[in-house]
Amino acid sequence: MSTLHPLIPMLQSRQDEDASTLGQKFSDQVQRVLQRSMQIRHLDAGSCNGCDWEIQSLLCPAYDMQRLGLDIVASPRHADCLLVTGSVTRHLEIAAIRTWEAMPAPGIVIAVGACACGGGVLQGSYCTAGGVKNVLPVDISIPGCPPRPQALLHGLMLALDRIEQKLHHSNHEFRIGRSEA
Amino acid sequence: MYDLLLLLLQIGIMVGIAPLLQGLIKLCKARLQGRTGPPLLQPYRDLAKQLRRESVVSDQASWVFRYAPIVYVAGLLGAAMLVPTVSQRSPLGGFADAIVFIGLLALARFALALAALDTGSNFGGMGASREMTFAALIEPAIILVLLIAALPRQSTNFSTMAGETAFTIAGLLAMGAMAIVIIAETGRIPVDNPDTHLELTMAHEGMLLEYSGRPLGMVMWATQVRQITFIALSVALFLPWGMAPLHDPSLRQMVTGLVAFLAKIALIGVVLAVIESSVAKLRIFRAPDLLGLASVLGVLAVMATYVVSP
Amino acid sequence: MTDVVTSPAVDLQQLSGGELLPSRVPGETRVVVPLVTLPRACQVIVDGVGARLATMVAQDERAETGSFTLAYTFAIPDRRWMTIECQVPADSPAFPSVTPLVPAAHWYEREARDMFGLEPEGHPDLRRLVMHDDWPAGVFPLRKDFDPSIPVPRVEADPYRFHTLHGDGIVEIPVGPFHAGVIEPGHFRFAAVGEVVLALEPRLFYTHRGIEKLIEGKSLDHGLQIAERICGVCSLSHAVTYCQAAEQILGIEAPPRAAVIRSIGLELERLYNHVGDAGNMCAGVGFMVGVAHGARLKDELQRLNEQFTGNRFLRGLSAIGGVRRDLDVEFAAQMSLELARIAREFGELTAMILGSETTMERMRRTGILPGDLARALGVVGVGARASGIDLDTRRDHPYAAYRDGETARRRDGKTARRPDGQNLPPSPAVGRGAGGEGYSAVGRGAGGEGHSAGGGEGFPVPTREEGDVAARLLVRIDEVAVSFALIQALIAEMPAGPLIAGWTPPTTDAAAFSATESPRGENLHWLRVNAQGTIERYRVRSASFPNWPAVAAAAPGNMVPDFPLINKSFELCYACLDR
Amino acid sequence: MRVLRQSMRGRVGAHDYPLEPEAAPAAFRGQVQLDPNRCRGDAACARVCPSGAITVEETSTGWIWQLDDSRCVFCGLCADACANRAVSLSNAFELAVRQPDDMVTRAEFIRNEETD
Repeated sequence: MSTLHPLIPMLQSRQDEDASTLGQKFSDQVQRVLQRSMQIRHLDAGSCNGCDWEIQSLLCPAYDMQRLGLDIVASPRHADCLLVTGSVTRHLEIAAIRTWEAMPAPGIVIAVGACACGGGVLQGSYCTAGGVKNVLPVDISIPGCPPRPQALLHGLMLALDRIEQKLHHSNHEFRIGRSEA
Repeated sequence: MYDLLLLLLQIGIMVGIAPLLQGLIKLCKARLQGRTGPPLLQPYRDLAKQLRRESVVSDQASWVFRYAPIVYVAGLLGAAMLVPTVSQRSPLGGFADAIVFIGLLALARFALALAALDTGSNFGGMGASREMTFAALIEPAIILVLLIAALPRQSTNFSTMAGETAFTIAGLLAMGAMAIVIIAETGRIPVDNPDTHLELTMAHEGMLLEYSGRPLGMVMWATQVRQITFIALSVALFLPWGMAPLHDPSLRQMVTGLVAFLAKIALIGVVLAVIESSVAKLRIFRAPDLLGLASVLGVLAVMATYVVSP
Repeated sequence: MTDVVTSPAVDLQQLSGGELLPSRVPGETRVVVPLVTLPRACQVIVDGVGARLATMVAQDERAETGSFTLAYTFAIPDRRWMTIECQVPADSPAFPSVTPLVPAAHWYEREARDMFGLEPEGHPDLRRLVMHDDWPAGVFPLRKDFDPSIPVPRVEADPYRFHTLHGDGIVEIPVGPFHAGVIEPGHFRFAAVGEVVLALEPRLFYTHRGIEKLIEGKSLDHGLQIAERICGVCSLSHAVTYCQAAEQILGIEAPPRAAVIRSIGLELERLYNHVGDAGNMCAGVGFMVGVAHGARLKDELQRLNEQFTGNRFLRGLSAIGGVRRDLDVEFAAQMSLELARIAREFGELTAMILGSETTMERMRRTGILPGDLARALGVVGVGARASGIDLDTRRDHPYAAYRDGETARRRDGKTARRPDGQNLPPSPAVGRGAGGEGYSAVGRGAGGEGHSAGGGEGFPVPTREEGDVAARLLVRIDEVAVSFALIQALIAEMPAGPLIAGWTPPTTDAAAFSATESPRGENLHWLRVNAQGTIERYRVRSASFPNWPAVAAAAPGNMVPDFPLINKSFELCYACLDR
Repeated sequence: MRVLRQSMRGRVGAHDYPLEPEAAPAAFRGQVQLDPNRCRGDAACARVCPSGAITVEETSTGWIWQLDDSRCVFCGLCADACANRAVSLSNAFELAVRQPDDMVTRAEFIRNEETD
């Protein structure tokens, strides 16, 4: 494997190693990430629905995110990960925060698409927060307008690694939270 | 001693294999949709992860919400211990019979429905109401099916019921009823859709929406145990081949029984996946027709028992 | 009626005493009427001519004329447009509501009230529509004196009052704004007895991003980038509509090759939407195999989009004056083959769906939208065509390559022929009967009665009478067949020539609008540019705007768990609506 | 049953990404890239950018060209606007990052009177 696989930088391999060790390391690390499970809750915080369609595409036979241990779930209570699209509109800001609060720790937030990452073309609108980072703590950003499904998978592999790190530091206590928004 | 070993084996099978069966069904469904599908062991990973996570409890919820999963899990585990699997002997057959089995299932269901109502969430209430409606219709069918099995030996003890039903008219009718019972009790299409993301259409899933973390993991696991329990029950009653005998089985017989059992539940799992992939979900008002059919088949089976072999 | 149809402008002028204004839009008649006669004038057009309210544009012209302007634009059946304008004085911002006489004006007037502070007197429902409760009173974002850079505080206000029903056994079910699946946000309030829906009230505009304000003061090119991102799945429709409106202002026209490429793109957009929707409707009934294959074919179409334009949603194809990407011969041939294969597989998929008796049983007689109700609400697109309303912007107000009368003839000559000379598989709805009662093959044929003019003559517009979920599925399936054939015909005879017409930013104040048929129905953009060459006012009326009230109207009488199916059968965008 | 057989046969669309690398099509509009040898710092790209993702800042010795992927909408107007063809859109799509700062690409230019 002479070319660097794009996943390598994300998995924080060191660049000074030679290609063959990197190739070996890559397959080990992807395998490690693959032995995981992540439940995803999608949150449309005011997107143009392009990103949402691409997320929906991940369920189709061509990408089939279930094969990677990922699945979309119906409730933030079940989710490890909030997949937020859109720049967070004024009317959805409070609901988005409530959804985040309804999620058990450790949870991560992924901003999907240009609007969610930095506001996209909506710079300066009176009705948006200009990106998810202004409302929720973002762990992973996936740029793109919209990101193609492969780019989403790339970001989700990153997230799989992140959730494992967070799980190491979690406790199992009960927490009283609001009922879902 | 033998009973204790059997019980340990039973716990291992029911609790240990339940996620695997779930994984198998999911994988089959994915393959039938042309997808690669989740790995066979994925349900274990999902459970392991949920059990490591924090649990958030709604500020609307009372103690019912917190303790219901314990009742649910205990009820279903108890029921699971009653069904003969590897041998014809029911591991807890000395303590309880088919009537207790039905009672435990009803208790578990009641606990979860109560918890779903407790949170005050709409979908929980809606799911609970649907689940209880289905339950009211399907429980008579379960009772009738067990009755058919109990009649020949005049005993409701699972140890004596297993392997008694042959291919008589009554047996076939009861088998039909049991097939519908399995579909309904495992929450599968055409009665319920376990994979739906549409909260308005949910029944069983709707009740779980508010749970998170460890209790969610427990409830999900218990639901998988419920699934394997019903499949094991149908295997014990209608496909008893290969089961180790009631008394003093040899090791060889036990191994045969284990292999046969695993093969049979895998087969039923695949059949379930095929059924689920080939039909659409019924309208919510049509589902009772199907569930009613199960009871009718059960009644016919009881009648046939007396008419054909008085 | 016929007199009015032949000369609506003259008649209306007589009826309303209005004054005719010039227009840049082909086929548009603009009439200015006094404020008091506005409702009556609108009613005359709707009742007398059978016109459909296409859009309503409010403008803040206080700086120039000292008043607000309201313009109601109607689509009239002889394929022309009629606009009724009136001035609302700045010191008393109120106007007589048209809604009591023309129900389709309901949401437009509420929106004008929220965005401009124009009070529709006599309107039956004066709750907030676009801006939600925590938006302060007296702040109107589309007025020229509103500064979007100053953050608007949230205020405490009475929560939105839903028009719920009360009574024994009636349960109120609130759903949303966030939903469990991968769906856009919107709130639905059901009143139900047991599982039966008595009433449904949607509360939308959660994804309101303030695009109409945002685009003001931007250059035309910059505006296109924003217009293209109003909605993901109608990206190209929005882009082309915007470009056409801008081209009318600039007085230019896209070259023939660009027009054909735009049409190919628009049909590709329709294809991936309709193919995906046909599968997605199966999700509403839990027929997962159908869902998976619909999604797979949709993805293959989107991959084709990506190879063609560099974006899976066809973004960046259209530009003002033409297109930015060429369709070379080699790729066109490859696309043609791919499409033929996808068409064949889609045929298999639809055969699978229509052959699944449990699926069709769920769809038949579910979510019926009666034709007269659809007409009263001004419904467009698939929802209208499935309820027996024969309308399609591609035929009624032809644009791009549809304008070319040749297209239809070319299409007829070549229809349903694959490059290898074999006939395309007939649309599965044809000849199947889809289970018998009431479903007679491809609805009414092309044309319909009473249409004589226009270049798109003979353009096939599949319609159905039943108005239920199944009818909307079947209309989609028929339209997919038309689109496949149309793309093949367009590829086969692509004119040579330039891709884009040159232009310079406008130096005079001018306004125009344009309409296209997006996958969801008629999409209408109204654009005004000022003398500095920047955008003065932009009004987007997407297909979802008039169709959303129809979803609420189709739900009562059905069961709660059937609502996702009904909603999916209309397949409306929240993003398009909320802007 | 026939339907299901058909369905299983249809497993042709499956792709193995991310287990195997998969390149985007040639036409794909991915991450903006800058050819530093061609950039003259005229900021045409920054002026047309609809989301303000590209900025060009004049310094005393030259200019700083900066791209923020978090804002970029991949429209390609910058590439069209650049008279020197210094800006182009690559095929790179794997842009997900953990730190927002990683989305920013910065290039500092020192004006060279001889080549200008």
